[in-house]
Amino acid sequence: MKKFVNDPKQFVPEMLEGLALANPHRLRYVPEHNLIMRSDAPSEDRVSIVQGSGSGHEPAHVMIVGKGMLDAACPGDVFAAPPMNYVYETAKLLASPKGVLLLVNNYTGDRMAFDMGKEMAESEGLKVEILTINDDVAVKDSTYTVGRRGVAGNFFVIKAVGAAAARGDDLDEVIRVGKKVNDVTRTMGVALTACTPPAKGSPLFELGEDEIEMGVGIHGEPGRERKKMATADVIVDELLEAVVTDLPYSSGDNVALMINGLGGTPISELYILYRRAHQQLADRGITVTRSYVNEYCTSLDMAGASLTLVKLDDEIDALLDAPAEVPVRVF
Amino acid sequence: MKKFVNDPKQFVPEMLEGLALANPHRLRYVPEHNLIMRSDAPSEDRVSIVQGSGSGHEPAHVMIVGKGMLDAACPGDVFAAPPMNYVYETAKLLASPKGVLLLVNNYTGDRMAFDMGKEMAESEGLKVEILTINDDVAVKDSTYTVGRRGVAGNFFVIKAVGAAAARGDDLDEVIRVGKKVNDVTRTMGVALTACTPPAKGSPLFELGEDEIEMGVGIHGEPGRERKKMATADVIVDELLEAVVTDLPYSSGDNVALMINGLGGTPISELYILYRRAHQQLADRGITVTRSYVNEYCTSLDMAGASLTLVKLDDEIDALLDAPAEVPVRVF
Amino acid sequence: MSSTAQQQVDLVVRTIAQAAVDNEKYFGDLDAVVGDGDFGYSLARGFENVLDGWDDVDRTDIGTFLKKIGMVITARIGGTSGPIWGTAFMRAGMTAGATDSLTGDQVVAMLRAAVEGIKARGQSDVGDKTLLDVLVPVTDRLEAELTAGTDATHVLAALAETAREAADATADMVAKRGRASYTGERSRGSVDAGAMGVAVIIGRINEAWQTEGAS
Amino acid sequence: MSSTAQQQVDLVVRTIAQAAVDNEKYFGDLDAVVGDGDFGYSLARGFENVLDGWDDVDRTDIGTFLKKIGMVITARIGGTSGPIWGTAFMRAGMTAGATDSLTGDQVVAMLRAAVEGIKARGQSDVGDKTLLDVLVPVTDRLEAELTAGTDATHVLAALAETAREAADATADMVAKRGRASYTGERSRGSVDAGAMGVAVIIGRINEAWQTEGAS
Ligand SMILES: Nc1ncnc2c1ncn2[C@@H]1O[C@H](COP(=O)(O)OP(=O)(O)O)[C@@H](O)[C@H]1O
Ligand SMILES: Nc1ncnc2c1ncn2[C@@H]1O[C@H](COP(=O)(O)OP(=O)(O)O)[C@@H](O)[C@H]1O
Ligand SMILES: [Mg+2]
Ligand SMILES: [Mg+2]
Ligand SMILES: [Mg+2]
Ligand SMILES: [Mg+2]
Repeated sequence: MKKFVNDPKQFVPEMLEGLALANPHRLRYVPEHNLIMRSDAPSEDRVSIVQGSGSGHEPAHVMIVGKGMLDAACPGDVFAAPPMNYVYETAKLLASPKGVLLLVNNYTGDRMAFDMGKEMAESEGLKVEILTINDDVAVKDSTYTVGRRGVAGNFFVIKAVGAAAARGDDLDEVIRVGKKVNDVTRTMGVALTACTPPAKGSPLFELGEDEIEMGVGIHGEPGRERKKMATADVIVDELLEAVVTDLPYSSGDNVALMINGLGGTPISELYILYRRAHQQLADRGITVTRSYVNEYCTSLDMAGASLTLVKLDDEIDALLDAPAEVPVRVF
Repeated sequence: MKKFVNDPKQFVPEMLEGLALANPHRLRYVPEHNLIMRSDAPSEDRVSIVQGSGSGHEPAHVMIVGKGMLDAACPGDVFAAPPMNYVYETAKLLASPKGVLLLVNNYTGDRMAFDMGKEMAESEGLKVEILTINDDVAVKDSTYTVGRRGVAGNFFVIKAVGAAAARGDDLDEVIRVGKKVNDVTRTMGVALTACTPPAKGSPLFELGEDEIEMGVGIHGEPGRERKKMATADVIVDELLEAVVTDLPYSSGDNVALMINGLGGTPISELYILYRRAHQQLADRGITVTRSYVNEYCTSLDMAGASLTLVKLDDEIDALLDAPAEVPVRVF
Repeated sequence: MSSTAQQQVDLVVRTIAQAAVDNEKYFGDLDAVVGDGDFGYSLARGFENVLDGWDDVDRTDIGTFLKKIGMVITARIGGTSGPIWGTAFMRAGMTAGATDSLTGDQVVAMLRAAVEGIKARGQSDVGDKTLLDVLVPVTDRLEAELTAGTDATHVLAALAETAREAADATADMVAKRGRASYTGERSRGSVDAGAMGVAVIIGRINEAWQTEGAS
Repeated sequence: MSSTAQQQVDLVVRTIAQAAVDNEKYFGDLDAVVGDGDFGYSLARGFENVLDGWDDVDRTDIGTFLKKIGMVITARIGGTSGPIWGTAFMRAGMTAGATDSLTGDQVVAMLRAAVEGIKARGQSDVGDKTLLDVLVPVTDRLEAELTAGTDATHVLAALAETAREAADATADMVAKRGRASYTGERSRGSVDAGAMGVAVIIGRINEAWQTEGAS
């Protein structure tokens, strides 16, 4: 394993400390609970927005804590949901009379930790709700499984509820908005290589020199199928077909298109994917009116990408357009 | 080679096309000359700022064309300086009565192409100047070599001259500002893995499983020495020692600190490097008042990072603080 | 048995904790096959915490002791395993209650309570390819051996055998819970990490019992 | 020679172009050792352009032809090689002038002009571990062989030999120009990509001449 790491057990705390040092005025780091929060949160006038999940998906979620986005992120270790206690302590620190909204990607561990943390916080009289995000079309939803995973599409839900909270919406309204965005958001990813968790020290799975994993999860979970490596255009077409036909998105729709890098793929390649997706959507009569090409929700150093569509209406468009200010930035 | 590529020869044009599709109102793409320019440039009231270099360093430079930064980027193929004709055509398209400033990283090929392009443009009466950037301390400067390379520090020069141009400064003044920033900017990089140029299809060099390359160039050129892999802190300390002692930066200085990812390293690891650098600078009495942690100048998919310091005074701080709006963004 | 019950519980819990720490890499590799590879890390970090605070855990009675252990685990282990394993210990402790001694029947009742707790917390059941597919047959075997009057040493050897067989058998199952479930049919062919983890741990308890527990 | 001079120039330039295209991978690998690996790609793309427009290049006279080739190269090849190789062809063309025939002395003068152009453009000289370290000894050898009255066929074989030896000898040098120069002492031990490129190309010209040029 060649990574910039000291003690793998300190990977997350050291990253959070670095983040806090780089953002002294905006962020507060609470080491006891692995917590990154806005230094001016909570506010009496605003629902507090909290996202929790395993680490290893940076910039999600600790690096999108800021005005118009998250009030706090409550990460666990790499790929592990945060322990219940962190959730509970975070809810307490972010308590606002308008309530706390916990955003959770749909994974068993995360849901259990947040359910338990919420119960504990409620037993102390706090107003807390949970909103689950599940945008991954790679996983077939059925009553026999735990349902679809939450992946890069969570960015749009966070952006929308962040904007709604910032303008002072009530908890119910913030939840309505978040559910609405989640309902029209779909994602599928592809891995070219496996990622290496620092504590494991070796790749999470093996992909042959000419193999790719279609529908991979953001924790390196296997996807729909292992395929032969193909050109960028062929890969985009397959991702797009799966995503478009799922909602479905139809001719006449306006959409946001996100090409999200999984950590090891340079932005140059992401734009090659973007090009094809934009063109193919146009051919289907679907117009991209908002575009997002960058890393949003990664899987450590995995080479790969995911494609997300959000069906837009005026309400969602305005929420996505609202200003925000977060640590992951160029300037 | 597993990359999102179609025809390797079309790597750069397809990337530029994707970039243009994602930024329809802000950017203009001129395929004949591989050119990305602000759709509202040139302006009579502003010096036009142009950066040219090989591709493969994205977001530099095509993705930082925008208000307050570049008016145009004139890229060559991957790692190859643009042909002289592109430079010449770009200078013509960006011609402003206030002049055109061509920013060039200090490499033989780039300097020759820009010198020739400038001569051709001048022979048609255009006002064109060149400013050379050379921030890499890994390369020992001497009269026997072509001097230091320009690497990630070019971001700060671009930001400063972009801000100066935006407020209407004359060409001489813009150049003064750019030189001033270049003079107080120093960088050194380290590679954990080699990068794979799409046209080559295999890694540019071989690094053993426990080897790293200290002082690597952004084109995969070998650096100061090949070393054994070490912890993040040990690596930072070595980069920092080389950079700090070079200018030198001294106790009492305020600096901007950039940890730049080389393409294959996730932002989580960059913050682990940032943490140590910030702390070690504090120990030396040097205060980080501006921080930059992201990918600015990459080397395709190379895993690695570079560390840049800029010594700040009020003038430079104000220029770096000025607003800008570029395609590489989160929102 | 009354004077040594807490010591025996100590031995069992300590062995579990030590096994979790010792097998960090192995458990992680098991989880990496169709999961996300963090099972070993999560368990090891959590039980490291248990060992670190070992001497200070409240030992007023066995019930309290187990509940406290469960709370440390829930508080410190992330992923799915924190809530699952923490709930198991807490439920076992609640069932044991304020006692200094344990009968075989009580141990069976404690295990049943742990199993019910996991099912409720994980919305899972036997056949979902989880650690339940080891815990339940092990509990059944314990009950049967006690009914048959087998002595403690042989009971534990029997449990270790059942656990290992049951863990191996998870290879034929399709995961319906946990991250492995996202892979559907592709989860078939490899054993469940949690199930094998429990089997390895029971094996270690058996060994420890043979050398120390019977004293 | 006058009726075939343009044909011979065509043969030489076409052979250079074809060699550049054919050796894309090899030249790239040479450049990857201490450079950035794009030498093969740059040269191949540029000379592909030359071949694509081959029939339409202005052949009013030899000087014009070579200058036009130089302009295509400069316009289309990026990196260091575009300016360097383009300048070389342009200077050779300027020295040839508006002529339909070429003497041996003229060819030497053209090569000297190309060398001076490269030196000026690259601020480089013999000993810097660049293609000059092949071009200059090759030109010297040409002059010597012409003085000795050697016939064209044997001259070319001699040049190919000199080129190869000179290219091999660059392995002992430390790069003072180009990207390889950043590595200082570490550039010693491997041949210069541009130097070896020129040697390979001269070898190809020699072969082509033996089969076609003498006709
Ligand atoms: N819903 C569930 N109910 C019971 N056990 C479960 C459940 N989900 C997962 N498990 C068990 O937990 C193990 C995985 O634990 P761990 O790796 O910590 O969780 P995660 O899936 O969050 O990474 C699985 O091998 C399985 O035995
Ligand atoms: N300043 C120079 N003068 C003459 N030749 C040079 C100079 N710099 C480099 N070269 C030659 O060019 C070759 C590299 O060409 P190329 O790979 O296209 O350039 P780059 O260094 O820009 O990637 C070197 O091997 C060397 O022979
Ligand atoms: Mg996990
Ligand atoms: Mg080059
Ligand atoms: Mg797991
Ligand atoms: Mg080169």
